[in-house]
Amino acid sequence: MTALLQLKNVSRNFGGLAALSEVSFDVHPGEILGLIGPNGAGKTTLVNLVTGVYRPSSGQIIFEDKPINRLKSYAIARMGIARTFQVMQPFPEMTVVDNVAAGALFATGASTLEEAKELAQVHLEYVDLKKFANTPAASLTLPNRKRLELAKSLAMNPKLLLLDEVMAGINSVEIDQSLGLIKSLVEKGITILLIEHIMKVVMSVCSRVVVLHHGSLICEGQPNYVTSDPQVIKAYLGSKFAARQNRVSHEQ
Amino acid sequence: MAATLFFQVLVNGLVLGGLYACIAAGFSLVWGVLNIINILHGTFVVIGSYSAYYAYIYLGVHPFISVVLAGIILFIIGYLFQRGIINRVVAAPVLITLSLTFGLDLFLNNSLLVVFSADYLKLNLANPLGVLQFAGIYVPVDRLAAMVLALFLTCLLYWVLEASRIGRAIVAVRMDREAATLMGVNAKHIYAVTFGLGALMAGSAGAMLSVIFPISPIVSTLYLSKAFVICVLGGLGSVAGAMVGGLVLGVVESFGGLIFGPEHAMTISFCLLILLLIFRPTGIMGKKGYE
Amino acid sequence: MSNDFFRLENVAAGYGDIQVLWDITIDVEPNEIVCMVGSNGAGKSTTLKLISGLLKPWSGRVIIGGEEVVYATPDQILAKGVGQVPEGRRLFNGMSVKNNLLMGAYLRKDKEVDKDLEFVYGLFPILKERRKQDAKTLSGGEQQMCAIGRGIMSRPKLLLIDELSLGLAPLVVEQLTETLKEINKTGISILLVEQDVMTAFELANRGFVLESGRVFLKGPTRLLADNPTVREAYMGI
Amino acid sequence: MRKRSKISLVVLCFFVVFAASVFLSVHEVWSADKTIRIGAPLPLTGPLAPEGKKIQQGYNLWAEEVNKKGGINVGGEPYKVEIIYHDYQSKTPRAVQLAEKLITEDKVNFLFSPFGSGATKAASGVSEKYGIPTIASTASSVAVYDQGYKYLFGTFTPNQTLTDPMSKIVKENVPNAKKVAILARNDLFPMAIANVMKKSAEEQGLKVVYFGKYAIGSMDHASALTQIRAANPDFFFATGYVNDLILIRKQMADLGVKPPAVGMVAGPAYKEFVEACGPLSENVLSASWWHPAVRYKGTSVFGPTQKYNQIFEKKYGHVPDYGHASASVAGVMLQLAIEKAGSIDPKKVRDSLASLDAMTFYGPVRFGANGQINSLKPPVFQIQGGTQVVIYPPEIKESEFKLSTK
Amino acid sequence: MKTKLVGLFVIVLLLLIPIISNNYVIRLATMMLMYSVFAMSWNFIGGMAGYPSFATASFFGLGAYAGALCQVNGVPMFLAWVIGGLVSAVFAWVLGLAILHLKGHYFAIASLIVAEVLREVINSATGITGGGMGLNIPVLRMGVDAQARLFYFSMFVIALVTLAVSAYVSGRPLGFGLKCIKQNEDAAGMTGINTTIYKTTAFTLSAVFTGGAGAFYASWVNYIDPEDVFEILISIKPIVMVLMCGAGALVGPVIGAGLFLFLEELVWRNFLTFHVGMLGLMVVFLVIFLPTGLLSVDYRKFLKKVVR
Repeated sequence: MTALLQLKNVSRNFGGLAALSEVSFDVHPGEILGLIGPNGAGKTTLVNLVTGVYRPSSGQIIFEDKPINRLKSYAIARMGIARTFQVMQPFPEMTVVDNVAAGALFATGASTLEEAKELAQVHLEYVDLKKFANTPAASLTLPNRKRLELAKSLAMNPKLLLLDEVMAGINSVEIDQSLGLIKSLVEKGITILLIEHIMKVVMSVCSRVVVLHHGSLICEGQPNYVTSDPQVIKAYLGSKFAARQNRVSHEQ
Repeated sequence: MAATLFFQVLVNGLVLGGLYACIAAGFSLVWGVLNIINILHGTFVVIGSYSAYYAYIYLGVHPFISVVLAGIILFIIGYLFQRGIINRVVAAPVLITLSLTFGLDLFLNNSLLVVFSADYLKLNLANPLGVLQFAGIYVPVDRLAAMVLALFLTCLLYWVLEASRIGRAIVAVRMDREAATLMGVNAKHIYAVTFGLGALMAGSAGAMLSVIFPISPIVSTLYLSKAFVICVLGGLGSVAGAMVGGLVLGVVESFGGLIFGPEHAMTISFCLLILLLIFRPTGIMGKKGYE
Repeated sequence: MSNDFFRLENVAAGYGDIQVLWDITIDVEPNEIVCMVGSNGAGKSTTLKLISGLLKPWSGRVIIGGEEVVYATPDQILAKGVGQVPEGRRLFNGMSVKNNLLMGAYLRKDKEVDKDLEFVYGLFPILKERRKQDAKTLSGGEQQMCAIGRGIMSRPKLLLIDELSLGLAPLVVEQLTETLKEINKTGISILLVEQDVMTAFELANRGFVLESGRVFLKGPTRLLADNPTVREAYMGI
Repeated sequence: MRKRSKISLVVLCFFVVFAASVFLSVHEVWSADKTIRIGAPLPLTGPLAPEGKKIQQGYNLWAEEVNKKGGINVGGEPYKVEIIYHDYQSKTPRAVQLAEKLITEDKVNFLFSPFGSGATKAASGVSEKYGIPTIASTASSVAVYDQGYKYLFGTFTPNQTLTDPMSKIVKENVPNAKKVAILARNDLFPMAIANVMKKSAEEQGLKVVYFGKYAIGSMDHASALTQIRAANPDFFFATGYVNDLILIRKQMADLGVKPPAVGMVAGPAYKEFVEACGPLSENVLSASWWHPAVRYKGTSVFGPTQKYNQIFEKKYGHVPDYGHASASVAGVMLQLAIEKAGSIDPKKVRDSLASLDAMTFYGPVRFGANGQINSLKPPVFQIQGGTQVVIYPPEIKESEFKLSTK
Repeated sequence: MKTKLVGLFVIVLLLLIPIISNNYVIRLATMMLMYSVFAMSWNFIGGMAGYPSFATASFFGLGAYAGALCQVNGVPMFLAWVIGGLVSAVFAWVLGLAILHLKGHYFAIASLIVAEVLREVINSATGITGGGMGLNIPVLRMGVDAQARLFYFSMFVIALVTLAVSAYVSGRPLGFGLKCIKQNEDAAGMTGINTTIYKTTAFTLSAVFTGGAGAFYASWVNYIDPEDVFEILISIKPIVMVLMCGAGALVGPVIGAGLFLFLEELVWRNFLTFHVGMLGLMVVFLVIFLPTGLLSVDYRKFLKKVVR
């Protein structure tokens, strides 16, 4: 068992449009794998396929040596795959603690609601949201919502965590805080698939990066290797950005 | 003989379907653009029929000309209803908008009942249009004419939505109200215009149907339920879908009645509808049309 | 400081009981590109809503084209020459690219709409190619082009652009900034609201930095770029 | 919390307004004294509204006439008549509920049944429980009367008294009549009539070549009519309510269904049918329990039939049909029974009704042991020259049967 | 504490009704309890899971016919009610599996159309159900007053059971999971909730008591016909009742049912031929001017849209 999650020639079509075609890569236990690519490249589709929202049109998704591409999302969640959401918060009108409790209750099988809520408190403590426990999730500020997302996912006690643009829309200082949090998760033994736009984040935490473009995988490797790949620069980064990126890394 | 029967039933179905299509087009428009299931629609059709009836009795206006008159009357009624009342809940969830139009319909329909009484009227043309007959197949000209007119109106509506400035605004508001507002569109006005157009289609349909079906406030629910079924058959909020849905329903009812007996005609179409909903919720036409 | 082309003067605003903006003063001169940056929740989008008439100011003045605007609706603002490219493009799905562009000219009754359409096609040839396609089938970058095209179809004197780079590949952003400069050369002022400070500073000559609903810093972008606070808080350097 | 109190305030206002309106309505009830109160649950809204309105006109005409003449004479003392109407929205269970309300809350002395056999059957259980004499003015089905109830009396003879003479007339008048087609609304009364018509026709040696039902609310009969055209019957019989029959007649013409004899129940008895069908209504055959052309020397409040027609026409501006007349005669029956009993005691009035033997504008009134009238010979009529003319029974017939041409 | 007192007061009041009122008022009160059962039942799927179900009439009519046919064939009355409930429940389970994957309007329509189909089917199955001629249920051989009270108390018990089940469910993982599904179904699935089973269970719960009440109704009025028991208003009224008092509260549906039927009765008493219209105005009034009564449906979202 080398790979935790394996994608084998996964394709997905919507109507006549191919959102993903023949994508294959592995996620190894204990790593942070970055997934980058322009908008519309199929990143979120890929997450939806792994979490069972959609089924692949063809190909196989294997988690811990078991194919999961025909399972429903609740079953996949119970196997230990959790995700965060790009924009919305899952249960906006429920309190923060209830949001987290939902993760604890249904995915890990806390036997009662009370037990789940107690567990939720622990996770809220971890992401520093305890003071908001009884406010509705919708009233949180954006960075706090992202934390809530994280707490909820953690409450599910996942083996693999899919972080879908958790950094979008928060400023640099906050990003730095979040990076710390993410690194601490890996120490807890959680494997992470990080979907991001912000190159800085990808460069600083990921051990490997895969690049999607128009639904196909165009590059895979170490962060520095990927950013210098001519195909990636042409399709995604742009020459100017690449130059800037180099400049920034030099300054640092 | 069998072939004659088959074609007669097919023609019956198509002609009926054409009439159904025109009942449904406005309903579909309002549903698609405003996201409102307009329970008032059936009553609007009936008002259209009454307009045509009295225009013929007192002014001698042919009902096919009253189509315009009834349309205008209903447009005004629809515009005012939307602007004055329904706009207040236009963005609310389906249960609320539905309750509102339901309440309005109870009120409006009961008012009609008080004003016009429940007695059935029917418009009898002084010069009936007669029946076309070829190869043993009968086609009533009034139905045919009404159907052609209905399809013409439906196409006109389709064209308005596709190619006119106001049509673009309607579609834009439907897709993204705020963005449309930023383009300078007055969303409230457009909503009211859309609702008015829906009512206009209902009124025109009513005027055409006045030569075919008996008129009474009571029949409004029949029209409404037809519109409903057709709308789902064709795909929500699509004018083209309403046309296809109407024709399909007409043919299905015709053949269903022939094969399983007339009392089952409606059951069959409802079953078809449920199956369609389960397996292809977007309707026959999918989300084409103006969505 | 008496620029009457476009100015917000000591504006305060908010939603319900919650105040979001305090004492905002921002101005744009003719033919200028100005940027407004700040982190999420700093009040950028609220400011834009206020300018476009979706939100009424609690106090302060909004001046457009030398006139004070009091309680104007979005269509009146648009008629005064302030167009907008909203955050996230907000194209009308299900409508063709051409019809999307024509929606930008919704308020115009003049005969030159077709000419402007050609102008937009000239700026973004890909849009001409895809003019009959449903807008939702466009890629992210093409959508942003269409949104910008739609914005200039109203013939604005000032174009507000909300989050130009959001969700776009760096390469595409680079192309778009070039086009914006071109558009600016035709005499349209631009107020760019951006989260990506680097992109914003590269394009604009003046900038305002918003923080917690207040103007925190302002000045020429090359000076702002060297400001240590900005560098640390927004550029991550 | 502030919001909460605002809601309750609005709700409160709402209630006050309604409470006030209730008080106003209660006031009306107080003002009446020395009255006989009769409850009448009617379908004033919903699909049966046209029928309900007719019945109401008939009742009102009777109450007005009686009160104009000083009321009902109960053992020498005049009692005014008051009819308490409730709308049951064409929903049978609601009618049952209202029967109970009228008896327990409104304290009515007598009851007029709801419309039609189904609702009458359902509601008769209630009046039987409370022992309130009830007159059914629109129920013909024998099943209604065969429940063993003692307090229910009806103005309609059984259905086959309509269909027997009709099929006989067809058999006698249509040359080589062999085939009959029947199309019926899938509803209590129309189905019952269609079923007895099938029997009557078969008794006359006619073969039923088509027997179809159509759903309530059907908007198209083309399939059935196409098949009927193919079956080529000598007699086509359709049942339903006015709107159904108008549509069927119209579509018959559209699809070239032209049998020599066309019979319909219960539309052609109504003026709306003739008006709505125009020339197409010509020569349509029908039957009903009463017709304005009948001539009976009634002794009751309305006098002879001609007088009734006159009074009715003066008030409503058109000729009465059997629905109106049946409702009016229901009142007359009650009046006669009360006057004979000299009391408004329900038991006494019930006995008096059971033994009633009188002549009215509607015809002779005698009830069978089950409470259904058995003294009538319903007229068969045909629409000729735009009006209904009686062609049977021979003693009152105005014209001969004519074959359909259209 | 306060709510408990109010609850107790209401229960005592309800128990007093048969002692202090005449048969008609008891009938009304029975009707009120029946509608509160509908409203509470609807709340499982409509309020808790947020699915705009218009299936109440289907469940009710099916239960009514199942119960009536049982009774006609000699099954004892109370057993017939249980069977009525079970038949509706089984139907709801199967139907739920078929249509609960639909969202929003689509689900609303599908659930609405089912009643039409059932009505047509029962209408045309003349041999078994009497079709349009309706079905007569054997009358109970007992006194008028005793009968009224028997039915009243039976309905009271059914309502109490429904309330108890509602209370039980809302405090368990099932209720919690439904709440999650209402907020965001996809996310609920990814949180580990078996959404299909949860939704279908809620749908079934909403059918079982409605079906039982349907069978009860058949015994109570002794006559049913398809037009009547599959009437669309049966689907719509409970929704209005729940909306009146907010979908969240447990006793909300009960109060809503009482309030609505009370208003309906008032209108009906005061306007002979225009009461339907007045009822319509009342609904319009409620929706437009009392949106706060509708608050727990989606009030916040609604307000937000208005502000924008």
